[in-house]
Amino acid sequence: MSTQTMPFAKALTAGLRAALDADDKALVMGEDVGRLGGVFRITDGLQKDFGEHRVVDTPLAESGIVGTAIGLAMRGYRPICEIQFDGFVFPAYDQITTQLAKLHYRSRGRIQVPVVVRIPYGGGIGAIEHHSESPEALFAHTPGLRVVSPATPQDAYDMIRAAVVSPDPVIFFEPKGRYWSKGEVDLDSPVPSLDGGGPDPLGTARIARTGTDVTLVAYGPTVATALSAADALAAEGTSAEVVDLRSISPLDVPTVVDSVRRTGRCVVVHEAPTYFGPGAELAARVTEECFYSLEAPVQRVGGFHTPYPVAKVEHDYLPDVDRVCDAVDRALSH
Amino acid sequence: MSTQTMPFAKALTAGLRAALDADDKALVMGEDVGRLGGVFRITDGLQKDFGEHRVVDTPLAESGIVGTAIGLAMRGYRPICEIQFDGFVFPAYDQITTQLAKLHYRSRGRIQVPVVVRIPYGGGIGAIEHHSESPEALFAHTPGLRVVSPATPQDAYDMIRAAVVSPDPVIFFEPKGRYWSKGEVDLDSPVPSLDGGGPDPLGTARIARTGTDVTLVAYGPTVATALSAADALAAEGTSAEVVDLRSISPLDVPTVVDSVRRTGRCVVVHEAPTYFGPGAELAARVTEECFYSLEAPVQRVGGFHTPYPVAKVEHDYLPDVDRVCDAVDRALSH
Amino acid sequence: MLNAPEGSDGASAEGVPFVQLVGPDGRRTEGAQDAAYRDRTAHLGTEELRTMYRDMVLTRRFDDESTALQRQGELGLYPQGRGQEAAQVGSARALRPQDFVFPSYREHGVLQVRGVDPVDRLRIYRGTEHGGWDPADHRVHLNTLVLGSQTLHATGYALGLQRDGLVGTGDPERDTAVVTYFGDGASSQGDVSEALVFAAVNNAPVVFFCQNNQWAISEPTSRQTRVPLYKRGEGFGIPGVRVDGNDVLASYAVMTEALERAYAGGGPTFVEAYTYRMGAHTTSDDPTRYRERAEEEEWALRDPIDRLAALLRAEDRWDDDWAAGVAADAETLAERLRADVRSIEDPPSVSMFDHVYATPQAQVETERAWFTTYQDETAEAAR
Amino acid sequence: MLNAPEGSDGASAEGVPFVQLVGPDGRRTEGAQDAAYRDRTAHLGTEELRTMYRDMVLTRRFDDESTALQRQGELGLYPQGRGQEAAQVGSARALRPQDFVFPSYREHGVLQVRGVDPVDRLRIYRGTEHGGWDPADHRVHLNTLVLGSQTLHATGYALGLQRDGLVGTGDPERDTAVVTYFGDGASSQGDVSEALVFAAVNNAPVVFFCQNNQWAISEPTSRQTRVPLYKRGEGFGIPGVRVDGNDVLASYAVMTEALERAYAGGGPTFVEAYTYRMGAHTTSDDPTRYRERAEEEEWALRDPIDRLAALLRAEDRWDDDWAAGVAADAETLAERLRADVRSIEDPPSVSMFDHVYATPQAQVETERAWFTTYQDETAEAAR
Ligand SMILES: Cc1ncc(C[n+]2csc(CCOP(=O)(O)OP(=O)(O)O)c2C)c(N)n1
Ligand SMILES: Cc1ncc(C[n+]2csc(CCOP(=O)(O)OP(=O)(O)O)c2C)c(N)n1
Ligand SMILES: [Mg+2]
Ligand SMILES: [Mg+2]
Repeated sequence: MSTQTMPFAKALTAGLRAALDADDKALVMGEDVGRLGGVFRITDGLQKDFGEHRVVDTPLAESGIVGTAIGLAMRGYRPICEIQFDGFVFPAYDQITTQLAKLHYRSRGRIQVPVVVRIPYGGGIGAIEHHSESPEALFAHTPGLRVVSPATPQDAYDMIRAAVVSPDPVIFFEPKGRYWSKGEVDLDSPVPSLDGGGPDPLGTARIARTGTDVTLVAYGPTVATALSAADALAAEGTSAEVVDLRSISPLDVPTVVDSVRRTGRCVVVHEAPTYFGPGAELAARVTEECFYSLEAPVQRVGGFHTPYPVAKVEHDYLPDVDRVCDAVDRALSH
Repeated sequence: MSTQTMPFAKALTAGLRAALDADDKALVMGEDVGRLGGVFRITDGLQKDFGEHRVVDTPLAESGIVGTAIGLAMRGYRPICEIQFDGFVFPAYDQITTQLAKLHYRSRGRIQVPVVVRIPYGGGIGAIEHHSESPEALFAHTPGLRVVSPATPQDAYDMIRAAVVSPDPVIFFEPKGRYWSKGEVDLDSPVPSLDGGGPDPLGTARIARTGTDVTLVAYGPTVATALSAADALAAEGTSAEVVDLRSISPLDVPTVVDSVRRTGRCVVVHEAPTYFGPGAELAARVTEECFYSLEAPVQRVGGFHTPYPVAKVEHDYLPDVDRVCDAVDRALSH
Repeated sequence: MLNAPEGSDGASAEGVPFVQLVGPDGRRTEGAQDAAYRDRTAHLGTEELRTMYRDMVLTRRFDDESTALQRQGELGLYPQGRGQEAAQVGSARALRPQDFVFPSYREHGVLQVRGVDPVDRLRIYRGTEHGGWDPADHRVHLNTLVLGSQTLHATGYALGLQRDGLVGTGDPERDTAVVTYFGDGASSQGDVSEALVFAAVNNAPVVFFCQNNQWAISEPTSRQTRVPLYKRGEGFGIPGVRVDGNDVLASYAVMTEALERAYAGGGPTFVEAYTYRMGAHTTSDDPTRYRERAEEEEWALRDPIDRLAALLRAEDRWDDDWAAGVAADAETLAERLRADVRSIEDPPSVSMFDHVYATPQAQVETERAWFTTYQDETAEAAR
Repeated sequence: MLNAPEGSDGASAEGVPFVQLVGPDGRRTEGAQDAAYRDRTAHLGTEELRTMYRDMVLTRRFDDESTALQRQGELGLYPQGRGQEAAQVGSARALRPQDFVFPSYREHGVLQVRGVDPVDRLRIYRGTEHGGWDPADHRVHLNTLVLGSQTLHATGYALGLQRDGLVGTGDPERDTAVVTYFGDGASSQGDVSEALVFAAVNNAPVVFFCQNNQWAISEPTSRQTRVPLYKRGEGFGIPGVRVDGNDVLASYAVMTEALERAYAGGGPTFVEAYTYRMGAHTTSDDPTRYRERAEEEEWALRDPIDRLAALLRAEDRWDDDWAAGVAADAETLAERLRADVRSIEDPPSVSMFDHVYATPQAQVETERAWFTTYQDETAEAAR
């Protein structure tokens, strides 16, 4: 077993490399993904090793990137598109929403469009406008897309490979604030099987920490926040379970519900604005299925109903340990 | 008082006419809005009366329509853009999300972009793909936009005028399936005041029918469905209150909460897919604020997690009286 | 060369030249400027010309019958192609079997030539499918309704062909190209320009076939461009040509040139087929609200089918028995449509949950299960 | 005319002509082809040339000081404009006060000429504002970071000018134009093409000023286009011109021509300023990963400030006292930046709720109230 400690970013690179190795129809495309290796260096070295036809610097046009990826997919390729930053996915929103998400349905299964759209997302990196957003809810509402976000280097490595072999389009949100955080990665872990037999490899949540008093639900960048909060809460005598969703569409409802039925309380944590955000769907669903076991309404900790603010105040916009603990207090005081 | 009975569509036309009359900076722009009067004839006769510079047939490019409208707004105009059908707003999604919604914030209030984007939406008209969708949640999650949908001819007339005078961008969803339904319209009703003193004219819900056993929350096309359901429920001895939200962003939470505290039960009805849909935010919010008065979890009746299906099955996709009553039964049986 | 009818397109009515091989009177043109295109049709004998004629007649019959079916309530909507048969049939007849087509929604003539089943073509308008056929069968993608989107898919597909080594081999069985159809209105969409960027930069084997039928619903082409559309590609590095889209031979010839370029690795071409939408935009449209009868009448004189018939007659390639056979085929097509469209069954409602994903997906399965139970209970209750 | 440095732009390196009035050696060119442009600069005397020189020197000093401030941790990021001063200053000096500018994000020279306060220009990079100044003050819109979006805003604004009767009056105090700046990379965005469509069809008074600085981060211009970018507008009906963007006089001259056309109601112009990004894309970028030192060195010989200095010297317009004054002004600017940028205060967190809407909005007010209480309680608890 070749387990190594590596940063999240390098685990993604390794996953992409493995995907390109495993299937010569897989290709990486986007702005600056070639020689530069992407502005975050996630595709570092790939063009050198796989060539310009497998790792493609495209014109600067996101609709064109996703639109041509769809055509390539129809021709049997497996394009992995990189969107440079969260805020720049919107020019591609039409192609993603009206074409990518719908072609399998429109064709009654005759056309598969196994396109992966990688989006570095989330804040906390002191960036300028459009570089810190969390638009995942805007994709999860659209049927036909799978929307996922890994939180650990191992999941980064596993999930990117699963996304590439998925016959369905996957919107792959990468918590850019976690790119430099390290973890163990087993590079020999098998590519998740998509035969439909076992659990959905892209749609299964993970219990990141067990607990008994409250369930913290998080994904991507906020899993670390939830885990830190759980530490803080433990110090105060509260035992928090942390669920790492991994998938936002679909939600692994059974895992969450099972946890909440045990703890009786639920706090959802994400960076996206709370209003009409992922926590709303979770709260609605959890309440529906745990109505008689819930001791308090599901609490949501997320971004505010403001555009992502300037860097100097983002620490107060983003959910942090204090705000999670505050929400837990609210849940406990009910 | 000049109250007239007229179809919803004509009330909109009258509202647009009044807006153009009241402010010569207001202008209508979009595809086929001129001589043709739009494919739904909402702008019928306006170009003839106000001229080609006030009612403008644009090139066929939605990003261009909204993008140039932003520029016109910066120059002091009040553009009212027509998107031909719900499914064709996506090419404009980037301009709406990254520019229109954010310019006021970006400029710290120095730039106002009073653009109205009119979108005929919703299903039930036997149309082909892209012509029956309900994408309102995809706008409500974006801070900076107001998102509204009238359900009656009077509200169509009042709200379109309020939208045009609003200094904030308004995404104006028109329930196209209701275009031909008639109602009384007082053409002398005052343009709602936006001085910030009274209730928010674009953000205030309306009790469409009072009741005591359950609150049905609806907006746009489903208000009529909810009212019919209330009739059917009344026949069975259940008294349903119907709240017509009118505004999706912001939600008039106090009105909904006040109703649910009285009835103890809540069913939300919309055509948009339920998953990550408007009902999720409502359910989360209502549960939070009515935790101890809710007798049952908030029930959601909406579209499914499928692309809008083919016309021949849309009757089973769309919420109808039976499904609303079924949800009420579920709520009552808790 | 023929000037475009006056007033139909302000920007380009005044003497913009186009490739024309057969005049409205059915006589072959003789201008030296089109000699190279003329050569491209030299091999087309009576049989080939008759095939094109038949394609066009069947396309129009399909059009008329579909319109009638819509009027009878059998279809929800239908977008007529009348007037554009030559542009569509001529260009499609130039394709090789292995070429791939990305249509918009009015390409009935292209679908006819490619062999897409006529009943399948109407499923979308009957409201029983969003697609209707298997794109692999005839190498014709489904209709794309979000205007311009398909031009990027076509370009991407062409990039795939390049990667597959199917460009510039010199082998006519292998070299493959893509053609995408779109309208004058769609040309304004950002996606079309982005497709030109991607295609040009990569020298992709794709033909951008723009049917300028003078109207985008109620908007004349002058609302989309102030210079003739065939120039659109130039600033991207893509050569352009305007062809008389009501001349099936010219459409064929121009397309063979564009395809040759693509096959050989010479990259994309932008073709503007200058033609006319003789009917309404769709069966829901009322063109009297925005255009003059006189314009329609002027263009009626350029009817592409009449023109080819005149050519066949003028060159003694016409034969009444053969023509009667074509008419009979058209009648058979119409009968088939009348019978089979009516008998397309409504899909079961539960099928709306099929194919949202290629793999099982929890949310869909939860809702499908709920719906199935709900439907059963409702049926039970109704009993 | 000068050929572009070889290898810097595969598509256009080979002898594509551009307007050039001053060669890299600082001598005026004499070719007849540029005579009309030469005339446009004939009135520029020593004072005007010195003003431009000063603009460019101050712009570069702003650039260097901002880069230093970023290195010192005072700014989060900074995109250098080094090398593009002539294109920016020359074009901006051609503007009338009433004209309106829609920049991208690298237009430090334009902002300098328009008088936008240098400290205000850095608020965005310090992370205290998304904007920084009042667009009405100097008629310069805020930076737009979503590439290409601003070209549509500029076009819309120009449509507003038309409606306001500020085009074609012949009155230099009234006639007004818009200029929008964008890069070679941004030219690929659908929005830019749509802006060309809207501007052309409406004959809008807008200049599309594309700074081709050879790179879009790591991608050379050849990844965006296979023909020189100045041709991009032609297929939309917009005349184009390539100018030596390292020649401040040529940039000025070409811009006056484009503006005159706009003022007179002649519609849009597409200007490609052929220049070079001498620095990194931003302070986060490492150009050694993707481009050759040799290329940078070759372009260093074309430094626009050196060129203008050489011209001033060659024509005896140079004066050491004056030059010392410029240097002192630059030093003052730098000092001001060092002091005032450091003292820009962080906004209070609660200000993030301001200006989401122009009118009170329930969701924002609810969250603001919650946040205020939460903050107070947290502060309380910490006490
Ligand atoms: C993105 C988008 N916007 C609007 C529409 C609505 N629409 C359907 S057809 C049409 C006109 C298209 O004109 P053109 O491209 O010239 O094609 P034609 O109908 O003439 O064949 C419009 C506006 C659409 N289908 N897609
Ligand atoms: C829509 C969009 N996509 C991607 C980016 C990220 N990005 C910022 S600058 C840049 C390169 C721009 O190149 P160019 O237009 O040539 O301008 P330059 O930086 O050379 O001045 C990229 C890709 C962006 N800002 N907006
Ligand atoms: Mg057309
Ligand atoms: Mg550049």
